[in-house]
Amino acid sequence: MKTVKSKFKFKGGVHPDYNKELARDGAIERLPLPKELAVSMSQHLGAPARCLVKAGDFVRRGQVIGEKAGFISVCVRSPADGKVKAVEKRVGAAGAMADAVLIDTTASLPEDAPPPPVLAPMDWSSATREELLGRIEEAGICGMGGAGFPTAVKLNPPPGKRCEYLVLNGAECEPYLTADYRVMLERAPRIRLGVEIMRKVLGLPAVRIAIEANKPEAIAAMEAAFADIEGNVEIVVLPVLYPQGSEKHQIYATVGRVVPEPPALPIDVGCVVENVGTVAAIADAVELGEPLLERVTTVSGDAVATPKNVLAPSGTRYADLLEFCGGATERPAKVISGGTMMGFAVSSLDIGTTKTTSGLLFLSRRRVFQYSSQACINCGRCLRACPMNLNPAEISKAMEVDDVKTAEDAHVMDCIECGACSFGCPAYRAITQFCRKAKNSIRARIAAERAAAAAAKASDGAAKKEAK
Amino acid sequence: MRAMSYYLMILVGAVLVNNFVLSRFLGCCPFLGVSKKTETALGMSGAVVFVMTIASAVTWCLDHWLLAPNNLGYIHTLAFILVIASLVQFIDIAMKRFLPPLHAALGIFLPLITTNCAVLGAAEINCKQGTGFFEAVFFSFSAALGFGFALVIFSGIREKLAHADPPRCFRGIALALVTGGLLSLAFMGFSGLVKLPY
Amino acid sequence: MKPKTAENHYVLSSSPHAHARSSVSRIMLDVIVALLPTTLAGVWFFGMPAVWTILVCVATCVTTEALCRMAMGRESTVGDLSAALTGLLLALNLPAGIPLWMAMVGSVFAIAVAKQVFGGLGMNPFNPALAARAFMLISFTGPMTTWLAPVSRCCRAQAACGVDAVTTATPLAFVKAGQLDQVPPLWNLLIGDMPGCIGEVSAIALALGAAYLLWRKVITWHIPAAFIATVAIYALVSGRAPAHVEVLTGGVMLGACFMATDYVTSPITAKGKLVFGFGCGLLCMLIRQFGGYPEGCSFAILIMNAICPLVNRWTQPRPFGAK
Amino acid sequence: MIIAIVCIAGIGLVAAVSLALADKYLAVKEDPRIGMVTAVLPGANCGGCGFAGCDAYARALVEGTAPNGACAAGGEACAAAVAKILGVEATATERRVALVKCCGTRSESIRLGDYNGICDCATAAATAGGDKGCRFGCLGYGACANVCPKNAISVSDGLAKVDKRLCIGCGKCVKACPKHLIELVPASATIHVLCNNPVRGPEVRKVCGVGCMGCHLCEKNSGGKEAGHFTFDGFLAKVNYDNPPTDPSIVAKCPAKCMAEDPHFETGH
Repeated sequence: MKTVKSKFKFKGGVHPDYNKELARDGAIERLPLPKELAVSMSQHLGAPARCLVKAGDFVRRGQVIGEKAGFISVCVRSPADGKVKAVEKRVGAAGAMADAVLIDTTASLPEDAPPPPVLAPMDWSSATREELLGRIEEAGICGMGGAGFPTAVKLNPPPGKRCEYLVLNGAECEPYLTADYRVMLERAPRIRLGVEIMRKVLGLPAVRIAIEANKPEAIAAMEAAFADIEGNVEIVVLPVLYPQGSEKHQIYATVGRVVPEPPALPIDVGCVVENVGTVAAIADAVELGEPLLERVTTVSGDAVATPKNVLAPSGTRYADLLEFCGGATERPAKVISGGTMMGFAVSSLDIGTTKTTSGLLFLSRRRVFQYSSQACINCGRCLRACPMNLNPAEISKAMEVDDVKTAEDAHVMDCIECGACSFGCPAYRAITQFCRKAKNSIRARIAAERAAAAAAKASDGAAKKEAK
Repeated sequence: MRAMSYYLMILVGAVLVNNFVLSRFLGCCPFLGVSKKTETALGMSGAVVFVMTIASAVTWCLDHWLLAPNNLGYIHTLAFILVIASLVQFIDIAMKRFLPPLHAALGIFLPLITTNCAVLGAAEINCKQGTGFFEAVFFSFSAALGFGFALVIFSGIREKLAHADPPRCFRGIALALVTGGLLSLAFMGFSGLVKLPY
Repeated sequence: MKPKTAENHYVLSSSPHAHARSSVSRIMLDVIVALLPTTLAGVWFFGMPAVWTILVCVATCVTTEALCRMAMGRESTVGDLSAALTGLLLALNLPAGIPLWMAMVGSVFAIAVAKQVFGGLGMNPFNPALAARAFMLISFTGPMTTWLAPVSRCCRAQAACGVDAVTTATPLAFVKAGQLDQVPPLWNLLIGDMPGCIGEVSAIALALGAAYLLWRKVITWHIPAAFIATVAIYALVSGRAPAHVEVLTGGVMLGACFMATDYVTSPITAKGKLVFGFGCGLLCMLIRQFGGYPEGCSFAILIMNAICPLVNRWTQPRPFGAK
Repeated sequence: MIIAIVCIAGIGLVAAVSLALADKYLAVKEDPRIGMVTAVLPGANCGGCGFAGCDAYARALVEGTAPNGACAAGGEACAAAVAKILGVEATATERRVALVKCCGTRSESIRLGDYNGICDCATAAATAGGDKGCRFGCLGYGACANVCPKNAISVSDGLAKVDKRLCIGCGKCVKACPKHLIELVPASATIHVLCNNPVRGPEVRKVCGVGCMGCHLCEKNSGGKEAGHFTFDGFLAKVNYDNPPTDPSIVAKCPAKCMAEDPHFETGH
């Protein structure tokens, strides 16, 4: 085990105001069980879970209330005992509609209610790889860094691909957020255990723990926890630069490998990147039999009375989190689920947290810039800031007149939507949003083409059948 | 060596100094019509280079072997138009057969070369200057290159302008004409670069 | 009736929710600040005529911009300072003794024809100030090539009293005529004690401004370096005149640091900027050596402005991870 | 003079013969109907149909990838001529026009927040689900208006409206709307339900003053269920456009005020 400085620096990147001091020093606090939970069926990337309960049902803590619906999907378990008040379509933080199960946790359970399901604690050193993967899957674990990719899928590389490096993402480059930082400080032994389990699952890859240089305490905590570990394990100290936490850039910064364009994945260059929080959750799921029902969320922002790092069950309504942190000191002008660079502005505090809600920010009017954008002056700041080395100016200009083809030719599909371009734009253009618009319309077009091809094939087949 | 520098002078003169579009204002129709996309502009440039070189060769022969010996110089414009028009039709048919993608890209603009004053202009200039065959063909080739050069540059600007937001009354051709004027202004900088009669 | 809004309504916008708080007007202000040294030098050397030219150009440009936006029914963009900057740049590219009405016509052309017709800042394919200069050079050839001799210290007082200034030829005209011995010594070229446009004479002041822009990260080194290096190397190879004469006269410094680096009309990529600078330098020297004009800097930049979209196209960056 | 005439005639003859040969031996076989269709189109190359010119539209028509009748310049006569060439009967189906099934203007519907971003419906909808309280209603950022080839759609007071007289029923707006609330309806239908929200009445009332609550009064007033003028999706009434209601008095009786008689501009008939 040694600590090294990152030898590879990617091009681009920006330095936003981090504002981490607001919540950095607050130890993780557990939220008392809220009266009502709004548990979304779409807490992860991929197909939303299929809801198994209906209004009036009683649910137990840990009970599966949404089953995995597809290969890229994870199950959803109830975070608490209670009665289902309703199952309804709700807008999630990211703006998409999904089924949400509203659970009244104050309802008293009937006497004949089944006992809560129990996952038996496992001895990871004697368990087989398949057993461990099965546990990770049934615990409902997905990436907790933000995207929410199902972890069991990620830890099970397709045949022919081998994981050579396990990269632990502790960069937490998003402003305001300190949840991962606190987990690294307070739960270092769990992370160590999780890493050992993942190494076993992945076939003993080398381990790189990536932490930005502005978190010396976290580096020290990880050094202490991993001091006596066997094998090729390094803590890589990354320069402070946004978006250091991006998967591709982290792989480059730690291992020096470059992930090719989509649809290539990190595993194509022999790497698996996992967030530190996810690793701790894996340890809990295997060793304690504790499914992923709660997570640490940073509640911060200048409109919050006492910013905190809160351990809250998923489905906790934003309003409850705000109340736990002393309420708002003034009317927040903007509420953001996630960090300021990639988080989602939300329209209501009734939305429930998910497995990927790393932060909840309440910003006052002073911290909110409302832009009226001007014409692009071609200054090239976005080009220099883009960590993917794209030409965001060109994309935004093209998308302003709905010229999707030009945007596609400018490789907009490589865009990671980190927001570095918009951050520095002197004309206050919504470049990232234009990129998102381009990506969405290209995805829609591809989906339509696929559907049309499938329909043509089907009708072709039907016609042939008829002919026969 | 001297011949080479002479031909270089012809080339520079026809491409930069007396550019057909930007200085002689010939061939404005395809210049405005086919300059919305650089790919199309490149195709059109290729077509013009091809047509102009062949047309000047044919018209030179026509002028020197048929018209001049019979003292028919006064009908050369008429004869040239006839020959050029049928030549372009022929190329149109052949291109449709052998290069369908290029034909599709040039679309309704290929027949424009039929009535393109640049082609006729090159033939006329050759006729008036009384140059030799190779000089005449090379001049036409250079002039067509100059036309293509201007067209490709202009198409680049127009692609950029497609993302601009001009006042409504200037959208489309009006803006293209203003841009062409400014481009012509910029090319004034080349004036005097070579001192040749044409 | 007022739109109804929910009780707790928040700002809904796409990420990022943070901004570096830079702005277009701040950038334009930086360029104007960077032009102050050479403006002051111009005023020092050419006296009151320079002051009037600058004031008229700036005022006309700003007024034209306001009127154009009004006519187009769009919000005024005078506040972004780009019109003021165009006016200043145009004035710095004019000889001090130019009749003021001509400066006015040029300013109107710069803003109305070269900029607002295209939709305003960001859309114009040609640098407005340079387009106006080329327009004036062709329309008013005589006044545009009549150069005031710098007011030497002893007769500065006289000039202020309205005594007719002396007209003379620029160093590049001497070079063109092969009279290298008439070119002022290096020191004069550096401080700007020579005939020429108001803003192009003082190399030291221009270098100071360029350094400020580089420090503020408003411009990158690519275009000025490529431009000046090409001019210098061409001068060394061709042997027409000493390299320092070619670089320090005829607006190369002003063009390389302030005109060619205009964001809107120069390539966006680093590679493209190098190509652009090289092209400007080469064309400038070709026009100087073979062309009809003694100096070719502004035409060279204008022509490269025209080619800029193609340069951009051919120098698209390769995405991180792309083959 | 004679020599000149002979000369020109000779040149013309040579050219004509070579062109004729070229046409015979080099010509590309293509569907002759393309030429015929091109001939009946106006030839103005206006691009109003959404294709690069009349030739391209003719090609698409023959290939069957373009709807007949998209040529506004040629009008119905042109469409009929095209239909004749292509062998299909001049379709007897009547003209369809787009209808925006929402009447929740800014003053009637609740806004959840201040949307600050690019003016595009799908993009706004992807930002926190859009700023409109009603998740089914028109966002008013004009995605439909942007794709309309005839400029028949205008957005005012946060609501898109279709000018029936200009609409050619091309259906581009239907595809562009992220809320799927634009429908092609017969141009002759005059009574419409302008709401797209299928949830329960009280929920609708929370977000919109003119949302359909599914009270079935329109059905009752138009002759009951048997008359079949309306269908219901959850708590949302839908006009059955195969059998549209004709009695304008039911409009005023709608308690939710989400019905309208020929809501957007006059018909132009």
